[in-house]
Amino acid sequence: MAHIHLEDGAFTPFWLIVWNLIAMLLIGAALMMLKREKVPPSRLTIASMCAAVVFAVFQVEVPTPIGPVHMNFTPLVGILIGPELGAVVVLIVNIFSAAIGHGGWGMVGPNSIVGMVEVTLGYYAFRLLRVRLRRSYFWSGFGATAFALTVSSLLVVFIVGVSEIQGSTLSRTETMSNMLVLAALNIATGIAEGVVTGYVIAFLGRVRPDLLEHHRIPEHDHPRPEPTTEAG
Amino acid sequence: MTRRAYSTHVPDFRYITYFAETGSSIVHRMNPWTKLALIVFSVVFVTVVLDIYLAIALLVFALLFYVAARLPIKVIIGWWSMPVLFVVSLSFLYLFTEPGRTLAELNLGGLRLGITGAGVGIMLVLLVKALAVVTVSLTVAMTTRYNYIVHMAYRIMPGVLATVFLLTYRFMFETADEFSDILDAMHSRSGGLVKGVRRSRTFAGIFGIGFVHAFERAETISKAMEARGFTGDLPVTDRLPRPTYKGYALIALAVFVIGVVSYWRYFNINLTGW
Amino acid sequence: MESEAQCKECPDEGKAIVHVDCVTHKYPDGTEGIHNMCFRVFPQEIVALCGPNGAGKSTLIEHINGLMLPDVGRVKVFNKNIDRSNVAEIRKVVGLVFQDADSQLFSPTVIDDVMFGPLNLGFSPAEARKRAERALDIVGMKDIGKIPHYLSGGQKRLVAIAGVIAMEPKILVVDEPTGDLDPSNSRRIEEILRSLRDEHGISVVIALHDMDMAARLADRVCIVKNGSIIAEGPPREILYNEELLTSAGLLPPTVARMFGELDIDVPTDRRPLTIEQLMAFVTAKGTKKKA
Amino acid sequence: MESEAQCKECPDEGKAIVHVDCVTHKYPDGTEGIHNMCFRVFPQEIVALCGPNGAGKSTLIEHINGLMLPDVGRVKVFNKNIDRSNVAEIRKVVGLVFQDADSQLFSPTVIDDVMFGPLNLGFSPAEARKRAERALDIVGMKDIGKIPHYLSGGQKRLVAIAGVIAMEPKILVVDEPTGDLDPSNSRRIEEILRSLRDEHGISVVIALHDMDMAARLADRVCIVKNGSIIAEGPPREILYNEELLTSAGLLPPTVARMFGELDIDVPTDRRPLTIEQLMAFVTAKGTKKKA
Repeated sequence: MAHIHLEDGAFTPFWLIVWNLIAMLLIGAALMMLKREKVPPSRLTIASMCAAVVFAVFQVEVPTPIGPVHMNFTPLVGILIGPELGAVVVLIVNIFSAAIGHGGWGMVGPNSIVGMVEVTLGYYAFRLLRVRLRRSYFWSGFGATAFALTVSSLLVVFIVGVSEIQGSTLSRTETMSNMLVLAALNIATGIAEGVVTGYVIAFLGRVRPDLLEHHRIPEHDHPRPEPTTEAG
Repeated sequence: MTRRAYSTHVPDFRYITYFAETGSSIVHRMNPWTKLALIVFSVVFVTVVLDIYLAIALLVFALLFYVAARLPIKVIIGWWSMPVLFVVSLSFLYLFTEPGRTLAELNLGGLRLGITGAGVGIMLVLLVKALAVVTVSLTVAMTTRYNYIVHMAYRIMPGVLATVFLLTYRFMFETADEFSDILDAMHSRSGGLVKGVRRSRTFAGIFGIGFVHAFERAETISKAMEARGFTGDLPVTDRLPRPTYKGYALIALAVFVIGVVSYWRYFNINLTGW
Repeated sequence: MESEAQCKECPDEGKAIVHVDCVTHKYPDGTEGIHNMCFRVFPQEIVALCGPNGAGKSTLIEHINGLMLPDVGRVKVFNKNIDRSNVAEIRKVVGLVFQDADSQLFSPTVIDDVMFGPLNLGFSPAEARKRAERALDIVGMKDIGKIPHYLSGGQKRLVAIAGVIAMEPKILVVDEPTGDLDPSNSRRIEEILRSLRDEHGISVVIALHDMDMAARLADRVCIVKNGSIIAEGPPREILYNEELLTSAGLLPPTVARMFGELDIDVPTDRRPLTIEQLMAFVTAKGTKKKA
Repeated sequence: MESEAQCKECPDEGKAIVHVDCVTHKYPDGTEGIHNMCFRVFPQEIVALCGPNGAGKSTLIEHINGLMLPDVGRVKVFNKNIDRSNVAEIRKVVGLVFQDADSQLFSPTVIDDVMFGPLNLGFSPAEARKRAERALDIVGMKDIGKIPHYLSGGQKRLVAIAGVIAMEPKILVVDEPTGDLDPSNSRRIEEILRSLRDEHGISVVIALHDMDMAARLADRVCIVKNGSIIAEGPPREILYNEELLTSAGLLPPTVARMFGELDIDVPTDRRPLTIEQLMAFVTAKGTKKKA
């Protein structure tokens, strides 16, 4: 659950502008690619529903021994609808989250960067595992998600550490070491989310294989039968 | 009839639509562009300001704004639980690590942790700032009709983004219902998310089914929309006028305030001595 | 899609405004939604598609509106083949009301929702509003509160119907309109469909498994089973064929079952379809036997 | 919740296993789901809650299972007040089948789904599987394929019921079980509910707006309107009270309407509730008049 839960007023103006500008550039690139593709309305509807689900899941607290955490599902969204539409979804989810105080408005940019890293890594890692390495749905989903969320958790530490918390006298290294405690929790959650995502993908692979059509293993290329029992 | 909120700390999203479409307070009648400017103002304000008293001043302003919109106080307090949770959980470590006078000591099995005054200070400032901005943005959300939001979305965002934004807004209610239905069904069979975590397959099944249902719901809605001629852009019915001169005056005032507080911060002038 | 110039198995019927000719549609998972299906809609009629859950009613319905395109065969509406290029035009003529009313209301206020269709057809907001108000008037929901989420199931369904009527279609296709509604709302919807046929000249296609409703409402009944229409004809014929209905997983309407027990011999076209008609027989029987 | 020692308006009935005493529940937006409601469930009976959409049936039902707690008043199950501390225990005794079967099946396979409840109750996987198989047997779905998602609407409902039966509740609460089902599936569910009462001694609470089904199935009928029970009693009394039913937005069952037209005077307890019983009268009438 890599998400910077900082509210407005936490970052200095300089870094706020820097992160938001980077986010805008990335979103701009995603939108350009979408424009070239000419997305049909049905895909927009599905992307919107993904955004709504991610938003809903964001707000469901999962109790763990260390404290409540929430799931993310951004790598899953990346796997299902690709990094370009995934980037749009991430931005929209962050806008709505900001509107209800789940992270500040100024954090929409930094959080979108984190989310876009997750959808992109999720998508390509899944492709790699599934199409190239021919892992099962479960392991591909697990691996892609755990990897994407580990990277993004570290990215959160980096972003917060570099930007500093206004009013705090802690140095960057001290801030980062503070954040690393949280990152450890996030990575642990990320691995748990990997398991859940793995099952969700295995589930989708069985009930709605058409949703994963774009990750199909090319048939002419030495087909190997899907193991009959998914992990677990 | 509404359902319960499916999450313990987020009130029913329907409040937003309900209050926005049925209210007629002075804030409801305010030009939406002016209200949007107020959100921007409060975000910039809390970013520039470090002083807790100024942050409190903004919170007071935000609450007056909320009250002027004639929205129930109970609702905003419910919404506050989210930012409170996040600020506290994230700045929790600062309580102990921020250097300063120790206010109290916590003894955790031999590990002694001191809560410092500066640490408490940081947490309070972040909290007040967060509540102020959240109050302003929710007040705007709960007083602005959907049609105006459609218009504004298409004016400030690229088409694809605006469409996804607006459809997501619409689908939030669906997914909220979907998840509360599933969670209800689970609770009624003595299940719980804690038990679910131990049996990760069931736990995943709950999210998996939520996802599949959401997808299928999206497909149905998409069909229903296409059946009624939807081609990718939502129709915009109401055009928004520009803000009135009162609105411009308010925006100008906001800009002025930002100017003053920035000047204060970056040029170290003692304003309170005026 | 434009393979056969004339479908061999489906007879050509000049007067029909919808021709579904030998249509087969497979779902992505390989299951066949409908198979080699022939179906016609005539002007100003109410035709009921009756069949159990999963028989293929919804798949057929979505073909008439161009939401699905056939894998094999073709669909013609007003003598125009539906294909990817003209679905937009087809949807002006064929209105579709889905089973799940919840999924059809996507605007925050009722009037906005009903205006959605006309606006997409290119009407000005003012004209769209006029059409929406007219449609809400037809379904008797003119003075309804503003927010669809707060409507009851029945009201939602009525608004969903209004949303389609506002587009002023020539053909209205309705999927299971009363499944989850209480009787007074069901009756209201029946009346609305009748008035659309009689006063607005609209043809109505309605998917159903409530055979009592089919008996009260339909001018023609088609029995759908395993993706095909296995029988069709006037309700007095089809709905009295118990063997046919049970083989399709349906039950004859209550009236037909009771009339069967009465053991009266009448010509097909005098068989009762409503309780009132049935009671006339019961009373007459009493009287006759008394005499 | 534990305010009044004895609710004044609801009479104390010793034999009842569920007491809903003067319960009011307000939704967060201020609308009242139920108001000052009194409701009882007795051992081994089928009680039907009849009312139009939005009358408060679902709100009442969710109180019996502890999914909702009353704002005012109290709910007792087997003489135990439901409160936050004992909902888990209550749910062992009261099983709840929701209206929307889709949202109730969240496990990857049918058997997993049915085992979900028993596992939560702390049974070993082996015991849970045994219970699940028994429950699937009761609903006649033992040899069903594996993935709930691919089941038809009727099968999903049956699995949902099995999922609750597997917990071996003493009271089964079912919300609108047949709304979207075709007649053969509806009949099957009716039979299952009857056998649960007769063979397993379970009390069944069923929310309905299909009055024909209420007539066939219920031992007792409660009419729910605007969040209160406005009348209750044996079906032969309540379902023949046309004025009462129409005032609540319901229609008398077909059998009652037809019997009304027959104009025969019989004591209340001989009024027909099923088509078969009605036909006996029609035939008798013919015979009597002939004689």
